[in-house]
Parts: sequence; structure tokens; C-alpha cells
Amino acid sequence: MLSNDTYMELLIFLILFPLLMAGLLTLIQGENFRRAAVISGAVLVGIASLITLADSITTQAVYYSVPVDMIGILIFIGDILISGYIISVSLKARQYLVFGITILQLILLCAVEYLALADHAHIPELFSDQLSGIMAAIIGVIGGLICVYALGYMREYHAEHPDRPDKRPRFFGIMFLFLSAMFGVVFSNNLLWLFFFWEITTLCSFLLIRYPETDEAVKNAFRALLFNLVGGACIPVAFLVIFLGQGSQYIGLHELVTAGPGIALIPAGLIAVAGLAKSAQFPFSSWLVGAMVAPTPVSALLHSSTMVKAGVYIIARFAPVFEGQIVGILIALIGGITFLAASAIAISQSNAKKVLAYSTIANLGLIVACCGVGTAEALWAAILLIVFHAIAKSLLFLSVGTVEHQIHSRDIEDMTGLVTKMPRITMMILIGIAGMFLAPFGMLISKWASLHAFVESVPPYGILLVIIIAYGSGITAFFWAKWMGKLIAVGEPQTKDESHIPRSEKNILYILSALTIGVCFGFPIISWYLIEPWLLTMYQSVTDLISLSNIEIMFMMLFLVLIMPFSLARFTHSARRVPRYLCGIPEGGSTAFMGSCGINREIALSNYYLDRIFGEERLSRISVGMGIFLIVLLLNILIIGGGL
Amino acid sequence: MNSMDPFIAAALFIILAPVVGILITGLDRILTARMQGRVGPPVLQPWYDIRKLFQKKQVAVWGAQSFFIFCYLIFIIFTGALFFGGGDILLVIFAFTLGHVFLVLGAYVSYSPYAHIGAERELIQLMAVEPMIIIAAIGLYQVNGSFLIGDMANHPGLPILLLPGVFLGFIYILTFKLRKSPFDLATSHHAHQELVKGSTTEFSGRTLAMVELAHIYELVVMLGFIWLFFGDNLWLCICAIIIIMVLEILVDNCTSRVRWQDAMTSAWFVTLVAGAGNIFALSIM
Amino acid sequence: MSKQIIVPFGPQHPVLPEPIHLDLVLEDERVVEAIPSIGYVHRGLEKLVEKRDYKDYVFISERICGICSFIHGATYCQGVEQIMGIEIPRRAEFLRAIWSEYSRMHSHLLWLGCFADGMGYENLFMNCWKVREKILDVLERTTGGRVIQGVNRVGGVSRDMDAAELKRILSEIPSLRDDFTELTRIFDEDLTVQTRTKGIGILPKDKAWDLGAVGPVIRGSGHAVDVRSTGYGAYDELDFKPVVRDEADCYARCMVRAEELFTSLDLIENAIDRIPAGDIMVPVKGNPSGEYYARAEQPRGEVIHYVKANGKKNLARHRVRTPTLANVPALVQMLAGCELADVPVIVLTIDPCIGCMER
Amino acid sequence: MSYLQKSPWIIHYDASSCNGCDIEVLACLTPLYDVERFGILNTGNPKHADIFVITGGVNEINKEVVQNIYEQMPHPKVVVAVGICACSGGVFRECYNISGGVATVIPVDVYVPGCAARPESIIDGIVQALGILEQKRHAMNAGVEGTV
Amino acid sequence: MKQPQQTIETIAVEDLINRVHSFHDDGYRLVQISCAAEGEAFEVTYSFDKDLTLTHLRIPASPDKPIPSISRIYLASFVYENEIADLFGIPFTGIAIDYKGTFIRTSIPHPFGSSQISVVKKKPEGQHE
Amino acid sequence: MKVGVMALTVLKNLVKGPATIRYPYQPAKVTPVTRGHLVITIDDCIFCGLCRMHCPADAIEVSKPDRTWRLNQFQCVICGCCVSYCPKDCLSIEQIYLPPTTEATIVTVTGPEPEKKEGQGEEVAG
Repeated sequence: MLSNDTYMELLIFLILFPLLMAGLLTLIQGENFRRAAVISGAVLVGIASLITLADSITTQAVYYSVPVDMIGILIFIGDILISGYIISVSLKARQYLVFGITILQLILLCAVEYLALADHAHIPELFSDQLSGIMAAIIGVIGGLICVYALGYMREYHAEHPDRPDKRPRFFGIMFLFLSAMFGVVFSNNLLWLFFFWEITTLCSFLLIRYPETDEAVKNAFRALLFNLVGGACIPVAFLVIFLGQGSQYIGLHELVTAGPGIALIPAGLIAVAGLAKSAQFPFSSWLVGAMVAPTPVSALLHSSTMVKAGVYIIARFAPVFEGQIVGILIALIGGITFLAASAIAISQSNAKKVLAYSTIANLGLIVACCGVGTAEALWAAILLIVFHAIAKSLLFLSVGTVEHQIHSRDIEDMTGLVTKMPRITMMILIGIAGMFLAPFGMLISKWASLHAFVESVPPYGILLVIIIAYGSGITAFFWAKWMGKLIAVGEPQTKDESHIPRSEKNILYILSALTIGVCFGFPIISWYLIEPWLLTMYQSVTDLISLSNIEIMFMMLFLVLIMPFSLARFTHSARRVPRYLCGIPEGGSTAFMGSCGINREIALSNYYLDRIFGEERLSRISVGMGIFLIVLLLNILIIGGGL
Repeated sequence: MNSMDPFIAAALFIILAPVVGILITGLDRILTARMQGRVGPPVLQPWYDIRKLFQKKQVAVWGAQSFFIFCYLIFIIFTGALFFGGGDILLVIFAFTLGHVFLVLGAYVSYSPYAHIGAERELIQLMAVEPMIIIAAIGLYQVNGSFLIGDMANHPGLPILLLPGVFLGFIYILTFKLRKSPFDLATSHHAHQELVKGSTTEFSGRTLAMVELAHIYELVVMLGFIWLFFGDNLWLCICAIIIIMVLEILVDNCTSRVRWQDAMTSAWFVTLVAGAGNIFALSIM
Repeated sequence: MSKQIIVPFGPQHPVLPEPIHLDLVLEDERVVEAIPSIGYVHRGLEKLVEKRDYKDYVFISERICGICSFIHGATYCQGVEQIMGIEIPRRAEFLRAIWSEYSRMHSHLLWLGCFADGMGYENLFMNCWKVREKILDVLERTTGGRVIQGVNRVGGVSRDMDAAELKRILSEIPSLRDDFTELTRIFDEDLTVQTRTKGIGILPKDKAWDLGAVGPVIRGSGHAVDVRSTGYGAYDELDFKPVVRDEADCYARCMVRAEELFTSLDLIENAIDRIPAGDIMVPVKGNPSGEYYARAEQPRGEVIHYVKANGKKNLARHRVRTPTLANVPALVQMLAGCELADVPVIVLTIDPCIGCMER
Repeated sequence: MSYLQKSPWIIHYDASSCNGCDIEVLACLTPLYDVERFGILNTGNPKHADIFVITGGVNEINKEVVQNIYEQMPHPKVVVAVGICACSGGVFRECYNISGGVATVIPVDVYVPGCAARPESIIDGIVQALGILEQKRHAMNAGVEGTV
Repeated sequence: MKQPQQTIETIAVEDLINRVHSFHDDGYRLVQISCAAEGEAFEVTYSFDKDLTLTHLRIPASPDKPIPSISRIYLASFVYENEIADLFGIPFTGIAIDYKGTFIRTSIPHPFGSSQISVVKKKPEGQHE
Repeated sequence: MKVGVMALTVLKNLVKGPATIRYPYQPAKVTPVTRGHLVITIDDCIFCGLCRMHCPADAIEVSKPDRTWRLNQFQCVICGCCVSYCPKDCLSIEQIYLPPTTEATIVTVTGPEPEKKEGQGEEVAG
């Protein structure tokens, strides 16, 4: 095992190396050179993050103080630079709301810094434990894969949209900058640092959403910025509370969490609000849907597998504080309502990326609900959800991106019979979807775990969440299954054509599918070696979270599902082919029928969207309303009620 | 369902469920006929039907549809085995859903109008009943303190006394699961509906036989669920199952099919009021 | 790509006993467009009139449709009798009225059954048809045919009912009335039936008139259009009042038919009370010449038989405007904006008799 | 007796009949005649059906429909022509739009006479068809051309 | 009792639309449109109903001369007009829902049309395979 | 609006038992006037051909020289038209309907030679 020092150097490498790469990539213009740089950079980051993960299995949490004194000032200057940039951009775009909030944030931050200069307890700036390890692995591996995928994707993207400015060096630069920031978020112990990295991710998200430079993209980018800033503004407030009330030693994450609810509840609650905004919970959710204008790798990396996870990560960090608290229950309710409402809205969407976006919001909601409940079992489920979701969702996003470039549409309706045109890619999407909602696969394991967790916790609120999940799981089954159906429904078989897909894209998809299945088999290992030890450090005792017999059953199911396709060949040849039943009047081929007025009509079979019940506008209005109500209630309790 | 070895119980289910299921279905058909003033088929008619379907030559739009139906059958049997083997009730429910998703996919594959609409409706049904089934499982857990069906079946006492609302809600959605009027939206026992045979329209021969067989396994599993509401009172359980079955048949014969909106919203409403209300009340107590 | 589902509905479809076709364009399950097409039963039997003796043609006109069979035959005879100036015996007119009402009841029960079946109420279907068999028994006992009676002749009817038979019919009516009450109560009160019929397929009063709807369709929309009110045949002597309802939806049309069952029973009782003695047929000599639009009220509404003769033993033209054809425009109107599940219900509420419609 | 004979499912199609036979076919399902006693179900779907009960003479445009339904039925299958129109075209044989009995379009196995065919007749016809169904199954298993 | 007597008024094609308009304004219901051969020519009859009394309008027609459709006044006329167009080959202009000759598809075009076909066309036993 | 209005009817059906006529184990319903199929008493037939002329379905063929009266039973609609035209009243309708067959059947009834007895044969049309 690595010594503490080498380990720390690894952490610093993970933060600084992508930063270096970012700078490098911004300068590189040649495509081949960039390719080499991105691939090698991604591989290095991936390996380093995996080493971190492996190491965190055996080592306890490690804390590390950066020996350089001036670095705190540098961070502050960084904060000011970010704010300055945002201010200039927002003024240029006449986004005065953004401008105002940034100014507010800056003032708060200056106040905090002033207090910090006056009274500064020495706490370790960086740390790493099992949760950081897991997060780092997700960022490193998935982030790396997505960056490599983006190489091929962005080339096609610009070939398809010649009207949009080709700023690929900058694009990859920001992607790596983002990776650096994400590592910073998960390794920071000093909340001031964390805030700095947090703001960088917000900025990266803003820059990447507006990458297409269309009016819509710019508008949505500012909306994302605004919502994240509103949330982010809560963090300096939390700092103020810490510095004014509890004492500066609690600016350390570890110190704050272990201090218990008495001290930590108000700052934790405030930071959690920032987390809610970042992870696009109602009422903040609309920014994430808008963010789908960004190129697909961005959606995959920032808006489903990593950046939004930062939001839930921070809530998960404070989960032990929330256990059994009204604040926690409110957060859990926000998560629960988000889960239900976003899933329901996903039913009415036919744009594949929007479906994915809403499903992401929904799953983040479920994670938030678990964290809000804050018991060991709930947290266990939450972390598994983070892992499974990150992998399966990025797989889905990337496959959809690939399909989009082949069929020039991201509408699910246009994916009818994709299985004959692109069997491999379709298989990947199917695995991804199965991973999102079907029994032996990842998300369902966690859903099962969260049900187990909720039923016993904080009665009767836990039951409320159980009821929400009960409804939500039926709803999720609906929209995923209809998508699956669309993919495999074959009207007239199309010619198989997957040759245009760049090899790098394909390989990335293979790896991600393998990972999706792999974590299903490997989740007990993740649980035993990573999550449970981590939970043990947070909670004194952790009961048997998943019994061996249930794991056996899940494995049996998984094997069944994986073995089944081998019987497919048996069925494909035995039957006499007859055209589909069209009330006895097929006409020319088998998808047309002899219609009225002497017109031969093609059958068209669109999915159901149940707009009247699950319409986007209607449900958004209701759930944003509820979200605002709950957030206001939460803030009231935190600020006016003083945390009760 | 006392402390039998889980594997033996599961094996017994796989062998005996078709026998029991076919007898129940046969009696169901006779009773239905009698309620309509007819004589009805022989008791073993479902058995004849299934055997006949196996004797027929296959026709299919695409071969893959049989594959999905095969998966459906296997997972329904797996669900049942898990259930009677005394496994975790939530896992049983999820396996059950998985099985149904395969049925739906089988219906989607053919890209046939009626099968497609049937599949969509099958999903609507799934969406309508899923909450109640999960809530029933949670309710049973609250009473038994265990998610294991093995423990629930051996629970001394009557869970139904604490779970009247859940039981009511469960009976309500049982009608969906048994594909009986008024909720036989996706496919019905008789074809006189707007969807021809709905989701099963494109299946024939062996494939259809597998669907029928899976329905029979499903029936036994669903009746097994009723069992859990009565703990270890064997005779009471059997009486309850008979009464409920007769009641379902009566309802089947006393109602027309309703539209999907009514079906879904009413199921959700009943789930919310009776089911969710019940478990919420239990958690406060 | 638009979120539309385009599917064929019919001609072979289990919910339709007869072939008619609709192109359905759906959004989710809401019908946005439904264009009917027909012609799957078109035989062209009107042409046969040019070949057959006008007296023998009665048997073919009866076979225009197996449900409205009797009234088709009777109306054809009325038309020919009119242009030939034949006054048929009063008793024959009464007998025609009695059989007409029986065939109306058989048709309405058949319809109520199919309608119940169309909304998935199998048991009700079975019960309606069970009662219907009682009507068919009477028809078979008195005419020799269950669905095709074959008793109409130009100049009267070929079969009489003796006093014993009339008495027997009278004695059976109370039990029929009980059966009808039991059945119509279900259509009237059952919750699930109501959710499927009330407010579905609305045909506003003015639209119904403008679209030329006939029979229970227009009477369900509040117009008292019933040709029996004109008092053709024996109806001038019978106490007849048309059944009218104002709801204008599927429920109204259903209830019009249900209530007409009772009206028919009353008419039969009435007719048996007043039936005069005498011949049932007058001899017919010579060939017809002239033209006439003969009207009668079928179970489905007003039917018009146009007969045109030019002194030969074959008529020159026979044209049947059947009620279903007249109701097709109304159907198009009603289908717009309904749910897929309501399509069979609405299609059935015009009581489509495609055999009639396409001849 | 094989299982095929114990569970014959029918599909009914009205090819230009006058309705008389149609409603009698339907009447067979109803309480008074109740063909479900023989395991007969009206499936309404060619892919589930064993017996094709067809009424009425075939006209120009439903020719294709009849052929299509017949084609979509899985083997072994039999066709029962109910009523004289289906047998020979009946009174409408000479109409310009009628091409004759069902046999002009698809092979017919059992003819049920009557105008309209009585329910008892139809039951007889279907029962007779069961024997033919069984023969066809043997032929099919023996691999006779055109049956597999 | 005898059926009521009927009045048939023959008008010119040009007057048709105006007359039908006035019928519509007077609250008449369109009952039917029929067509029959009159010697070599055809006559198309429109029947209207009010208070259960029929009134008929008749116009001469021929396959060469299109008749203006009244479906803009009475939508219901489209069924009859399509039917006459298909069976007699008499063209109508401006039908609201025009099936263009596919309303009733027949084995021979316009069976009732001027190229009068003979009824008998089949041998006595026509049921052989 | 009530739920379960049907229940009463259902129970009544249950109690009363099925209304089914267990055909073919029970005889079919017939009435004295039921039109089952057409028969001829060939002895009385004078082969005038009136029945052939008026048959709406053209099911009858009469040949005076051969003294045959042929009925295509798969064309006859059993309307009874011929019965009413028959000058010798030798045609009649029996109540029993014809059994289904696997081949379309034509019944040929050959009349007796003036001194011979009746002969009846069944011929299958190829």
C-alpha cells in the first residue's frame, strides 16, 4: 500500500494533472496531437483514480494539510477571478440577475475571507476516504472514457453543424479543467476549497452548455448559471454561520460532520441547498433539461454522471447530520417529489436526451431522498445509486449521441427498429436501459435497498418516501419499457450499417456496457470493501445490509438474463413468417394497408406519451411549486428558526 | 407453507402450479359460463388449449417474439419459485415486473398495430398496479418485521386485521393482474374488443401456449399473495382464496371494460387511499 | 416525427360482426381522424331487379339484410303495391306490423348485446342474446324462419296467425317485458356502462338534423323522427308514440333502443287487440308501371325503397336507401376526438348494418 | 381424439353475406347453443384460429381479405363455409360484384347449407370440421407439401 | 292505408344549388339522393323531409355533365354522391369528402352506368374451385 | 349509477342453471313450420318448369325430355317460392335442415317413366 505521503501526492496529481492537460489542450491545434494527448491524459487520470480507489479499500481516511501557506489566498483570488469573469459575461449578455447574485456572492465571500484572516484554525485542506475514492474512480474512469469518446463525437459534431464555431481545443481544455475541479471537490476537506472547485464546475458547465453558441444554448447556459449561483450563494452563508457562530475549526468538512447536528445542522442544511441546485432538484430542475443543448459528451459527463453528482455527494457527506432531523426530512421530501415528478414528466417526452435528462433528475432525487433520510442503510443505497447511475447513464447518453449522428435525430420515435440497423449499438442502449430499471441490474438493487431503508427510518416520513418510490417505480418502468419496445420493434428490416461509427466511440460503449454488467456482479464487493467500511466510520454499527441469499438470487436472475439471448437462435428459424395482422387488408409489403379513399397508408406506431396526464408543463408547474414551498420552508427553518 | 426446504418448495411450485392453475382456470371458465346462463367448457379445457397450441405450426412476424415470450415464461416461473421458496418479497415483485417487461417487449417486436397498442396498455396496467403491489409488500413487512415470504407465511395471527386497506387495494389491482373485466385493457380472454387480442395478437402456436402457461403460473403467484394476508392459517387462507376468486369472477361478469384513464386513475386512487393510507397509519401507530 | 398511431380498424375485426373499415389516426389513444370506407359487402343486388320477376324479387329484397329482413321485404311490397294500386287486406297489414315489431325487438336485442360486447361486457351480451332467442322462437313458430322470415308477398302475406297463436303471443308478452326490464335496467344504471356511454360520441341536435341522421341516432338527439308516426300500414290504427331522448350521446341512443323494446311490445299487444279478421292476401295480376319512394321505419331508422317500373314483369330500378348509409355522416362527426376504446362503442351506436348499407 | 379436436378456436369473417348467417354464427356462442361446450372460442384473430368460419359470397374487394386471413392462420386449419352464399354465391351469385362461393378464393373443407344456416347446422359443420382438422394434422406431421 | 302521394319536381341542374339552399334554410332534412336510368339518360332525385313529408327534386343527368355537389350545404350528401359517382359514372364536382371512385369498388366500373351490362354472367353452378 | 346491477341477473342465471340446449345430445329446436329443406314428390311432377322459372336463386333445373328435376341444394335458399307456384303441389318444405357436407351437392331427382316407379339418386358435382 502507498504511504500517506505518496497517497497525497496522488491526490494532488489528480487535481493538478488535468489542470495541466487543460492548459495544454487549449493550446494544441492539431487533431492527431490532440487525440494522443487526450487519450494519454485520460488513461493516466483513469489509472490514477483507480489506484486511489484501490488504496482507499485498505486505508482509513487520510487527511493532509498543504504545507504552502499562501495557497489559501490563491484560492480566494481564484474565487474573485471566477466571479469577475461571470460578472463581465453577464453584463455583456445583460443578465442582471446573474450579475446581482454574483456580486452578492462576492460580498459574502469577502466577509468570510475577512473573518478567516482574523481567526483561522488550522485544519487539513485535503483528505480522502472510501467515498472520495468511489467518486474519484467515477470521475477518473468515466470522465476519461467520455473525453476519449468526445474525440470522435466532436469531429462528427462539427461535420454535421458547419455553422457552429469549431472551438475544439477550448472544449477539451474545459473538459479537463472540469475533471480537475471535480477531483478538487471530492478531495477537499476545507470547505473554502470545496467552494472554489464547486464554482469552477459551475463555470465549466456554463461554458460547455453555451458551446454551440446558438441563442438557445446561450439562454440555457445562463439559466444553468443562474440556478447554480443561487444555490451556490448558500455556501458562503453557511461559511458565515460557521465563522460567526460555531468557530473556524468547523470549516473542515470532517470536523463539521463529526461535530453532530447541534453544530453542523445549519451550515449543512445551507450547503445542502446548494447541492439541491447543483443536482437539479425541483424547483431548480429546469436548468438541467435546458443543458441538453450541449454536445452529448457534455451531457454525459457534467449533467448526468459527475457534476450533478457533486450535488448529491455533498448532501451524502452531511447525511449523518440529517438523520432524524426535520431538515433532513424536508430534503428527503424534495428528493422524493423530484423523483416522482421527473419520472412522470419523462413519460411525456419523446426527445431521447430529454428523457435521459428527466430520468437523471429523478434518480438524483432518489439519491437525495436517501441522503436526507440519512440512516446507514439509506446512505448505502444512495452510494450504490451514484455508482450504478453514473455508469449506466453515461452509457445511455453516449449511445444516444452515437445514434443521433447516424440517424440525425434524437427522437425516440425515429429509433423504430434500430435493432436491425445498428444491432450492437442497440444492444448497448438496451443494456443501459435495463441497467436503469430492470430487476437484476443496478438501479433496481438500489431501489430495493432504499425501500428497505426507508420503511424503518423516521416513521412516518419514511413511509411517505416508500409510497413515493412505489408510484415512481411503476412510472419509470413505463417510460423505459416503451423506449426498449421502440428499439426492438421492427417494421421492415433495415440494412445493417454500423460502419460509420468511429471505432473510439464503439470501444468506449463496449467498455461502459461491460462496466454496467460488471458492477452488477461486483456490487457486493463494492459494498463489502468500500461502502460498509465507510459507513462504519460514520455510524457506529452497520447492520447486515444485504443478505447472502438475496445476492445469490440476484446473481441467478442476472445469469438467467445473460444466458437467455443464447436461446434466441432457436426461435428465429422455427416459425413460418407471415405479415402482421392488419385486419385483413395489407397492401404492398407488410407495413401498409389499403385505407379509405383508395389511399394506401403506412401504419405508424408511435409510443404513448399520455400528455394529458403527464404533460411537462402541467407537472413542472405543480412540482416546481411544491419544490419552492419546501425550499422556503427549509430555509426558514435554517435561518429564522435557527435550526430548531 | 411451513418450514419446508426452499428448494423443495420451489420445485413443488414449478410442478404443481400448472395443475392447480389449470384447475382454477377451468373452474373459472365454467363458473363464468354458468353466470352467463351457459354450460361452459370441460374443467380441463385450459389444458386442452395449451396442448393444442403446442401441436400447431408456428407463424410469426419475427422469430424474436417467441424469444421474449420464452423469457417471460421463465421469469414468471422464476418469480413463482422465488415466492414459494420463501424469498425476499421485494425481489419477487421486481422479478415479476421483469417478466412482464419481457411480455411487453414480445408484443412490441412485431410492430403490429394491435400488439403495439396492447403493449402500451400492458405498460399502463403495469404502471397502475406496481405501486399497490409494492405497498402491499411494505405493509406485510410492517406486520411481520421481515421481508422474507418464508417468515410471512409462518406469521402467527392474521396480518389482514392490521392491513384491511392494503388488502382491499390489493384485491382491486388483482383484477388487472388476472386480466379480468373491468380492467382487461391490454388483452382479454375473449376477443370482442377494440384491440382484437391486444398484446397477444401476433403470437401463435407454441408462443401463445407459453403465454397461457405463464398466465397460469402468474395466477398461482397472485393467489399466493393473498395467502400472505392470512399468515399461517391454512384453512382460512384457502377459504379466502376461493372467496376472492369467486368474487373476481363475479366482478368480471358484472362490469364492462373501462377506459385506461379510468382504470389507471382509479387504481392509483385506491392505492393511495386504501393502501398508502393503511401503511401510513400503521407506521404512526 | 409526429406522435401518431395510424392503424386500420376493420374490415376483419372481432368487435365488428360485419366488415366496415376505418382509417384511425390516433394520438395516444385519442382519435384525431377517422375516415370510414365501405364496399366489403357490396353485392349489387339492386341490379337483380332487372332480371327477376317483381313478385319473386321479394325474396331477394328480404336478403338485403338478415337482421332487417322482414321490414325490407314489407317495404318493397308496399312500394310495388302502391304503384300497382293494390289495396292489401287489413289483416295482412296488421300481421306485417306484428312481425315488424318482432323483428325490431330481435334487432334491438341483438344490438344491445353487441353493444355490451363492444364495451367488453360479455355477460350482458350473453343475456341479451338469450332473451333474443325467445323472440326468434316466436318468429320461427309463426313464419318458419329464424332470421329470414319469407312471408311477405306482393299483395299481402303468405302466412296467417290463428287465434290460438295470437293468444299465445299475448300470454308471452308479460314475461318478455320482465326480461326487458331486467336488461334495460343494467344499461340504464350500471356504473361501468355509464362511464362508457355517457357523454361519449355526442351528436348535437342541430348537427343530427343537418347530417340527415335517422332512427335511434336522430331520436337520441332529440328529434321525433319516426316514420311509424306517418301511419303507414297498420300503424295508423295503433297507438304509437316515438321514443325521444335529449342527451345526444351513446347513452341516449342506447336508451332509445332499450325503450323501443317496450314500445314494440305495446304495439304488438295493441295490434293483436285490434286485428281484423279476413284474408291475408289479394291476388295480384298484371305488371306495375310507375315509380314510388316507399318509406318505413326499420330498427335502425327510416328506410326508403325506391321502385320504378315500366310495365314489364321486371322492375326498371330498385334502390334502397338504408338507415345505416344515412347515419354514416353522423358517425364521422361523432368519431372525431373520441378515445380508441370508444370507437367500437360509437360505431355500434349507429347500429351499423353493413349488409343493408351496401346491398 | 387429439387436443386439436378438443380446443378448436374459430375466426369468423363476413364476406358479403346478408348478416343472416353472421348473426347465427354469433348466436352459436350465446347461451342457447353455447359452443364453448366443445372448447370452441371465437378468437377474432387469424393467428390464433384453427377454423375459419366464413359467411357470404366473396366479392371483389374482400377476396384479398379472405385470402389474407386464410394465409395468416397457422397450420393445421380448416375452412367452414356457412350458408348457401358462402357455398355457391346463393341468390347473389349473379350479382355483378360477387365472384361466387368461398371456394373460388380459398379451399373449403366443410359446406354448411341453409339460408340462413341454423345454429344447429353450424355446430354440425364445425364438429365435422374437427375430423378434417385431425386428418390435416396427421398430414402435416407426415410432412405433406403445402401443410407446413 | 295507402302510402302518401308523392310530389316530384323536375328542375334544371343550374337551379339545383339555389333550390337546395332554400330547402336547407326552410329547415328540411336531406333524406336521400337516388339515381335511375331514364331511357338513355339518367335522372338524379334529391329527397327532403320536413314533418315526415317527403319532397323530391329531380334533375336530368348524364355521364358527360358534372353535377355540382350539395355537400357544402348538406354534408351528408357525400355518401350518396360518391355512391352515384361510383355506380353510375355520373361525375360530381366539389364533394366534401371525395372518395374518387373508391367508395364502392366494383368488379366492373359503373355497373349501373350507360354501358348497360347484362345481369347474367355466370353459369348455373359457380361453386367449383 | 350503481355498481353490480348485473349481480342479480348473474345469480339468477346461476340458480336457474344454463339455458343451453345440449345439441347434438339433445334434439334441435324445430317448429311445424320450420323451413328445413325442399323435397319433391316426383311422382306428381309434370316437369312444367314453373318452379325453375321463379326460383330466385336459380337452384332448380328441370328437364322435361329427361324427366329429371335437379336441385342444387347449395344454391337453394329455401324461400318456398317454388312451392307457391307449383301447379301440382308436389313440392314441399320439410322441417329438417340439411347436414353439412364436405362437397357441394346437387340432388338430382329423376322422375319415373310413365310406367316406372320413382328413383332418387345423389350426384356429386365435380
